[in-house]
Amino acid sequence: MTELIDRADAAAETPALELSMQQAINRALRVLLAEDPDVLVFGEDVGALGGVFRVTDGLQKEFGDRRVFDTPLAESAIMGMAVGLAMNGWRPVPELQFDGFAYPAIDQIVNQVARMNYRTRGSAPMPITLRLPSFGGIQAPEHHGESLEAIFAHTPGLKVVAPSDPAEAYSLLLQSVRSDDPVVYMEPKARYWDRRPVRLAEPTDPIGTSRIVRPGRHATLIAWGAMVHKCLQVAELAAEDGVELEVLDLRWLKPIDAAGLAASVARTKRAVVVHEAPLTAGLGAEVAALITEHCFRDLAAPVQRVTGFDVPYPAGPLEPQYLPTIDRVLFAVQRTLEY
Amino acid sequence: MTELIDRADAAAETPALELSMQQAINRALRVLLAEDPDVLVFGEDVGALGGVFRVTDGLQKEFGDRRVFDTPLAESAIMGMAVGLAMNGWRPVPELQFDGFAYPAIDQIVNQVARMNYRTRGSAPMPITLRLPSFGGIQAPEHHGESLEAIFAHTPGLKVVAPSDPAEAYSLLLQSVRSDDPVVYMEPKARYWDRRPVRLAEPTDPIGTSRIVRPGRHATLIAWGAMVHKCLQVAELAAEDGVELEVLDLRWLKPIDAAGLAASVARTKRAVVVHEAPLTAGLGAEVAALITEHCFRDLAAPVQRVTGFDVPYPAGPLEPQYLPTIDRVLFAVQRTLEY
Amino acid sequence: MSTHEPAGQGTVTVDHLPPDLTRALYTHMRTARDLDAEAVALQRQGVFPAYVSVRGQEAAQVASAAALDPRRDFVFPTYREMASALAYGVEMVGYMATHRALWHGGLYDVMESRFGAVNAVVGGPVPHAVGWAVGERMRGDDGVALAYFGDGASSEGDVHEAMNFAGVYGAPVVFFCQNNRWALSVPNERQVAGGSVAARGEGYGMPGVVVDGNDAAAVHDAVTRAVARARRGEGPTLIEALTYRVEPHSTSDDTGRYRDETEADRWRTHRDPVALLRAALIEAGHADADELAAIDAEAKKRAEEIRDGVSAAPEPEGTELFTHVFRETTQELTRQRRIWEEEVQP
Amino acid sequence: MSTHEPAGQGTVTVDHLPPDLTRALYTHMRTARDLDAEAVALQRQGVFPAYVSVRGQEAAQVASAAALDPRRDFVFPTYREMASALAYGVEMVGYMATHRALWHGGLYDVMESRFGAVNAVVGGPVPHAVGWAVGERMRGDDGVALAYFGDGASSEGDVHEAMNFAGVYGAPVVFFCQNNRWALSVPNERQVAGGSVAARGEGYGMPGVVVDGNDAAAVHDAVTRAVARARRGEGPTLIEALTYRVEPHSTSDDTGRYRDETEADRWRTHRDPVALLRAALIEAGHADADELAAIDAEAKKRAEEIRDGVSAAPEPEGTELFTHVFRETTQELTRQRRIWEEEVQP
Ligand SMILES: Cc1ncc(C[n+]2csc(CCOP(=O)(O)OP(=O)(O)O)c2C)c(N)n1
Ligand SMILES: Cc1ncc(C[n+]2csc(CCOP(=O)(O)OP(=O)(O)O)c2C)c(N)n1
Ligand SMILES: [Mg+2]
Ligand SMILES: [Mg+2]
Repeated sequence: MTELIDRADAAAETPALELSMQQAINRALRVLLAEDPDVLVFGEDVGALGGVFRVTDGLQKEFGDRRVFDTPLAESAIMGMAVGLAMNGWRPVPELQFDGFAYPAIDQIVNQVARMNYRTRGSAPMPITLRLPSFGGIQAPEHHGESLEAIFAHTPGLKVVAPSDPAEAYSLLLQSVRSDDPVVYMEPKARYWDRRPVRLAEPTDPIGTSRIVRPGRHATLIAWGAMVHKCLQVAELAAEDGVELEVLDLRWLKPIDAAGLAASVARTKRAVVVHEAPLTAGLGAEVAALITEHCFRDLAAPVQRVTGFDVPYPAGPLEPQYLPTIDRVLFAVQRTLEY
Repeated sequence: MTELIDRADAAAETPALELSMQQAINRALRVLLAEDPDVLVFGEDVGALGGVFRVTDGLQKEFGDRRVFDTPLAESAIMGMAVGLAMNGWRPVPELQFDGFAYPAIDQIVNQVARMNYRTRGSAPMPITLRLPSFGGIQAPEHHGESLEAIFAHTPGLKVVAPSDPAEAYSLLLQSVRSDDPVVYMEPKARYWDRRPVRLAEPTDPIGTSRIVRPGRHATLIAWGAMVHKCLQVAELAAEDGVELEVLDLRWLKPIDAAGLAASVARTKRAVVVHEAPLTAGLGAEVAALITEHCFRDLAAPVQRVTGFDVPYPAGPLEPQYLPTIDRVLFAVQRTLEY
Repeated sequence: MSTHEPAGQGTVTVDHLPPDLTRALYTHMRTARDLDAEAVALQRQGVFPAYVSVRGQEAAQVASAAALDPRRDFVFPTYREMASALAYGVEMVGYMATHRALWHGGLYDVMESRFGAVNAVVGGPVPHAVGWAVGERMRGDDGVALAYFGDGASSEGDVHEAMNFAGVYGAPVVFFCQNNRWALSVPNERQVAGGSVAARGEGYGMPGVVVDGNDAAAVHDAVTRAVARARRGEGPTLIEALTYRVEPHSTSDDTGRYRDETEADRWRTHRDPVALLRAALIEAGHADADELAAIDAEAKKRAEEIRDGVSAAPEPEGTELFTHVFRETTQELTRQRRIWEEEVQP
Repeated sequence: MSTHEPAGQGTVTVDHLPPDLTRALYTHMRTARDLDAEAVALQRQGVFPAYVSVRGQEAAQVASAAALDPRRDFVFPTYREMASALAYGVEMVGYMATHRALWHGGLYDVMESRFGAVNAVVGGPVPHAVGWAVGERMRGDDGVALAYFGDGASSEGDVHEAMNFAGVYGAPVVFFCQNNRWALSVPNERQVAGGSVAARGEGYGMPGVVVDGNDAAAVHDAVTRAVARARRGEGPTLIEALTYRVEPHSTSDDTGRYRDETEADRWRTHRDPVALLRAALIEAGHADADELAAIDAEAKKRAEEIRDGVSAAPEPEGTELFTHVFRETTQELTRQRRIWEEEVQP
């Protein structure tokens, strides 16, 4: 408890810095490695290279190649190794290099990581945080732009989070790694390099809370990861026409903040959920269902979903046509306002 | 075309038989192997053993061990091999032994099978039908009672189907295997052994259509696989109290029959979707979202979801407490009627 | 490595082993044999929904587990390691609970037992052993992880990835393959390309050792050497214990569909590991008929006690559906638990 | 197999090969080298978002592809087989389109080319080759599948599963590993337990062959033998071509963070496969300076044409988002396409 207070004090003193999300995550990893000798960072190319996005830059140098180390190229074994390390008392923070390469590890994640606590009735510790560079928007090769949140959120035993800006990335990672449950921490690649003044702070909100990043009263835009930024752009534009959009950053994709969603939509009566993943069975369906369950009588229109299309993630020139655009969100806002 | 008519004629002559679903699937496989020399059936123990559920019983004897063969124990390679066979002109019908062991093959399914047609702009044929014994209800060991439909339905490039009775199982399998697109065919294990008089028939309804298995007017129950049978039981009970429930067998889980759902709920004004998979981000969310989008003004209550809980699939004595019960569906019906 | 016939062929000698160790091995094997028979009976009575027999593999399991130190090592089992669990000192009513389907992973305390949960994913737990072992050395401790897997499991990608990791990190792991010649209905000939799991070791730069899996002494020797090597920091070893699944894959299986039982009969008659060890004990003068009769009686009693214990064990509370999902539960799960209380609770 | 130094060490001889074959190999390698340089330049100009160089691996790629018969064999590439594609006869503007990110798999016709789509999943396409090969024999045809993969890919479970399947089925596959010593930032020493990919072959009962990957003639010989063996129905072969990734992993990579360039420089200077083959051609009297100058000029021209072609290629229509998802499209997809038309269409 005193330790917690110390931490909070330390955080309060942190001055505002000009930082990208990639740097903020790097700082969070440094704090975690420093505060807890059981934290281990590993994955493909996270050592000397510092990760393909440089998120683990300098960590091996600072903490040694025992705490921060490269693995051979095998995603399933990376997660399987994490399970064994956890059972031997470590706090593993594995990275899988890209979203699309989490698929080879899905068996270990779903059948092992997510249910080891359950299977052992709470005996085996499983405080694993999987860092997964996620989502699209960087015109990358195939399998480098995937959004797996629906799969993870559907998996009992996992918690899932996707930060939307550097300060959030920092405190949510601290919270994820310190949690004794397995967390999938999805990093929005498209936001890695965007620098902004941030005040790094200890986590204060409990796991599973959303946050309002812009208040409004005509409709609620719900998003996570890079789409939060897009929704803020939409809200900015809509404001010019006198439409005041509330933007809710869901951030925890499991557990989902049903109460937070309900509170916002109860006020605005209208909701648009925006995500990059394909429409069908995407997490937007869950968000829409939750809102409808909680706000049925308040809702003036069905929850609108603006998402990626039900097509494989496309290459370069088609990417901006696949991802939700500002126009598409605006059309959806219009649809809900005029319903 | 004449071939199609011949087929239909042959089917019309089929007399009603007392058959289980497991036998009906076996017959469909026989028809497929006989009609198309490119059809191959393979997987773990599908040969001499005839599969752990005897679904492939006798096929190797009848068609030889070239057309029906065992593989080594490696799910990813089974699906990977299917891709290569398809590219060499075959029509692969692989089996993965159990739902929970599809996870090791998810990478091949999602990253390869589902997008090879897309990746090659229609050049590489990929007419693979994955047969997957699925869902729970048989008090089996861990990983033998999973419901992966949300993952498959979320994957662009896959079609997904789950039959609910022997006649359906027969015609839907013919349709799946004859389709030139990859299909995941999910067999409800709990219904394998239930024998009933069935008339085996050629498929008539297009891919992506649902069917009303019991008409009613007070609310629509929506289900697939073994839950259709449960919903029919519920409807039977509710009828005793004068509540007439419509039961809709969704069967195609991708593409989903939005029009069929909307038509039913537009009449009944109320809907309850029932599935075995955990609640959060389950396919019930998609069904609820679709219904709400299409029937917003008609709906008298939010779509109710009765599903497995957000917990790992449990062992024996807890299984009936995990799966949707008749009581839980009845409570949901009551909630929607009294909303 | 090229021959795949079990070494030894009939002669099992325990002359070189301490008498009390050999008696202990025999005691565990005898108990496992009796408990196995009790379990098959419980399945027939409908107490167990299904059961996977370890009959014929008692030497491979007991002697490998007995070569470990349960205070510092850690075992990663599959679904067929009842005899290993017994020899390793796992609380057996809790272990057998998995077969009564009371709890998938079993009801023993995994961390206290240092014996992983029953794991039904073929190949899945093998990388866990490597992770555990890497973590062990990282801390400077000298425990060794032993991963059990079958001949069928050797085909899975996870087993390859695990061995490669272990080789790269020089992790203190013993990969212990019980090659019982069958993976459900598929024999080695159509499962293991090249015919030898042990031969794969070389490709990972680790020793690949073939041992007669029905010779308890030989298994114990091989595992003892591999454990010592790993403890010294010299890295992993792959051991392939050649044995035979004399029973069906599980009580739901029907071997008549895919194999001729003459081979199984030969193993039952000539290579029964319990009988072989018993003879070797007498031969070595490590026990006489009276002592063995006493051990047999004791084993029978213990097996019956475990049988009675697991038969009488209470079914889990429905609330357990919700209590172990997370260490820090969620509001949503609490809400779902409330639904369960209101609409399901028996 | 224990030595992992490339065989040959400096001497490349083509005396034993037909002169026209060696000239063809040189032509392809030279063209690939020039096209590679053009591609790097296009990336610097922003035409390509990124590019993965094949520089230094031209012998391994060209000579392996040239040992196949593009009318009956089938190649399963990764993302780094530009020189193979060229030698195999793939339509190269369509191939290079993948690097301009016009279409992930490239724009050539995969089935017509008998050269699989560019595949970014490390290890993922290797089982496809096995499936193709199993299907080929099942039909009684004599085509051979060749799967390319890297040293890093050898760690993936899929590669193991594929080799085991190939061994069990005796499938006509050539597993061709280009060991370029690096998997992004990770060197062989921390990637390949035991140090040799080829050594794994034995564990699957197939020949494991190490070859100097920068010696076009040696590669061609090895693949020719493996293909002949496969065609004769004698099963798969694993070939490990030792080479070196002299360039960064991709244009986004920064080797300064993880390796000393002296080693790369040694390979660039002393083991350049194009220079080695050129010298060997002259040495063998298979071409003189004038002929080589003509080939070089022709190669340069061809590379420029491909460069110009890919630079000028039209961007895909947005409708293509929807047209290739299924062969039989769905109403839902048609609906989404309508949304795209109304709300997105540029
Ligand atoms: C990943 C996975 N695939 C399939 C199965 C189904 N299955 C259970 S046991 C078994 C055979 C295992 O053979 P082996 O590894 O030799 O072990 P044994 O049963 O002989 O002890 C199969 C196919 C499974 N449990 N896990
Ligand atoms: C399954 C998978 N995991 C990770 C990656 C990211 N990645 C791309 S290339 C690469 C290194 C591959 O090394 P190697 O197999 O040796 O091939 P090389 O690049 O040297 O040709 C990595 C880690 C990927 N593409 N696929
Ligand atoms: Mg076996
Ligand atoms: Mg490499």
